[in-house]
Amino acid sequence: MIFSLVVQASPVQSQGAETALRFARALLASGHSIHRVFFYRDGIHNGTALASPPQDEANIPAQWQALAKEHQLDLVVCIAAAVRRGVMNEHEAKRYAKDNANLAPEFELSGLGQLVEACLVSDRVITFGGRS
Amino acid sequence: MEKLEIDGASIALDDEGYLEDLSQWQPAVAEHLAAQEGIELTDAHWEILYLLRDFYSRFEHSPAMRPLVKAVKLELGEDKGKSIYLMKLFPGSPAKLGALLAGLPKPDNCL
Amino acid sequence: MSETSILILMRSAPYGSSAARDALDAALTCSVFEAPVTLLFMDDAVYQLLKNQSPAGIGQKNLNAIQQSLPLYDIDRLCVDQSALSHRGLSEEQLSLPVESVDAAAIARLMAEHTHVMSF
Amino acid sequence: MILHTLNQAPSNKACLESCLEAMAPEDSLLLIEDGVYWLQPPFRDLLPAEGKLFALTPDIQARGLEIALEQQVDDAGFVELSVSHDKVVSWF
Repeated sequence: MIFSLVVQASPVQSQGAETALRFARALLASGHSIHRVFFYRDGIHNGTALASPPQDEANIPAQWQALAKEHQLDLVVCIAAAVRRGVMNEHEAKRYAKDNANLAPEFELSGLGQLVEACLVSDRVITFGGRS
Repeated sequence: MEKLEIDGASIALDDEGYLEDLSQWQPAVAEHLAAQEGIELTDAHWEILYLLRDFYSRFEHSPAMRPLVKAVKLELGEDKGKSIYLMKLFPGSPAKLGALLAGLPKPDNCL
Repeated sequence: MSETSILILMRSAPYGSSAARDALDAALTCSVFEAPVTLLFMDDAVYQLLKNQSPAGIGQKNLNAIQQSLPLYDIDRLCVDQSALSHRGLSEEQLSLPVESVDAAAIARLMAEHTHVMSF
Repeated sequence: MILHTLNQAPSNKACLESCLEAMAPEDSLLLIEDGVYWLQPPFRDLLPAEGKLFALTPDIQARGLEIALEQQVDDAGFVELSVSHDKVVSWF
């Protein structure tokens, strides 16, 4: 079955991103495919390359990166939500004349259209939210 | 960053050509920007540009193509409310190019 | 089901969080992709539809303005949880757009009818 | 037939109430994250009957809850539920 996940929860302040990550692993382990993981709202913070929790705590953004590498996942971060919050790749950093980019290379910035497209092609679309 | 000089005023554009400060828009700005795109603005262009500005003032965002076509159809009739008509006036992406010339933000919900 | 339809489920009041704006942006994008979309307002989301909003003083865009453009995006079906309205002492006349009032059974039907339900 | 997931603790009663309002008789409820606290005795009567009620084991264990619920599921069980139901609706 084809799944897409929508992550609205930020990686540290709520549990939702970790739940989504575990669900994604379980999906892949049961032989299902993940068409896309779409990060929206504060969920875009999962895409940062700079998350640095203490070494004995989970690093959720790094775990997404590892999972994406292992399974060639399409991790899409909503560009409008990300740029508003100061998460951007080299291209956007240049466009907005910022000194640095901070989106991890395993993630791609794209529009909300990618969320709708994911709905059109997936058998299940599952949202992982944090409050407000 | 690119700048337009019009009547002594310096108008900053972002790297896609949209105005940095939307309040600086005036018809001469549209003419300059259109000339850069190789377009000479006619009455047919202007009625769309003013419709876009009216859309923005009512709905607080720049329309995507689909609502633009529908708004044109409602305001200016069936003949003009077609994407082919708008494509002739504003080649490429009428929603994006129209917003640029009308001094509006780049539409959010484009493909 | 031949056509993929999307139900956008909203439960948050406007302005205090970005939920309302973010949900509307998703809805408008559905329309751009020509996916039929229905909006369902539950809980505090019914406050999103109140008339006479004027958020300039808090530096936000007017949600009423974006809502008025929904017909141009062919988003014509706005469903409001009847019990959420009545709990808050509101009536349909206080809302900015015509809505379809729905009860529990109708909400369950909406969820069953659409291909996907996206929560905000 | 829909799988509803709910991640809010009992202090957010409106979230559960709206979820229950939207549930059809054939639907199921999966409690995740702070939603598992609803399984504590004072709240239990508000929930759907066993058979339609599931909870995520890692979240129950994490919170030190002792809960007698037959249908506890692990992550793979969550996946199975999302496959066996037509769609998933998230309440948060």
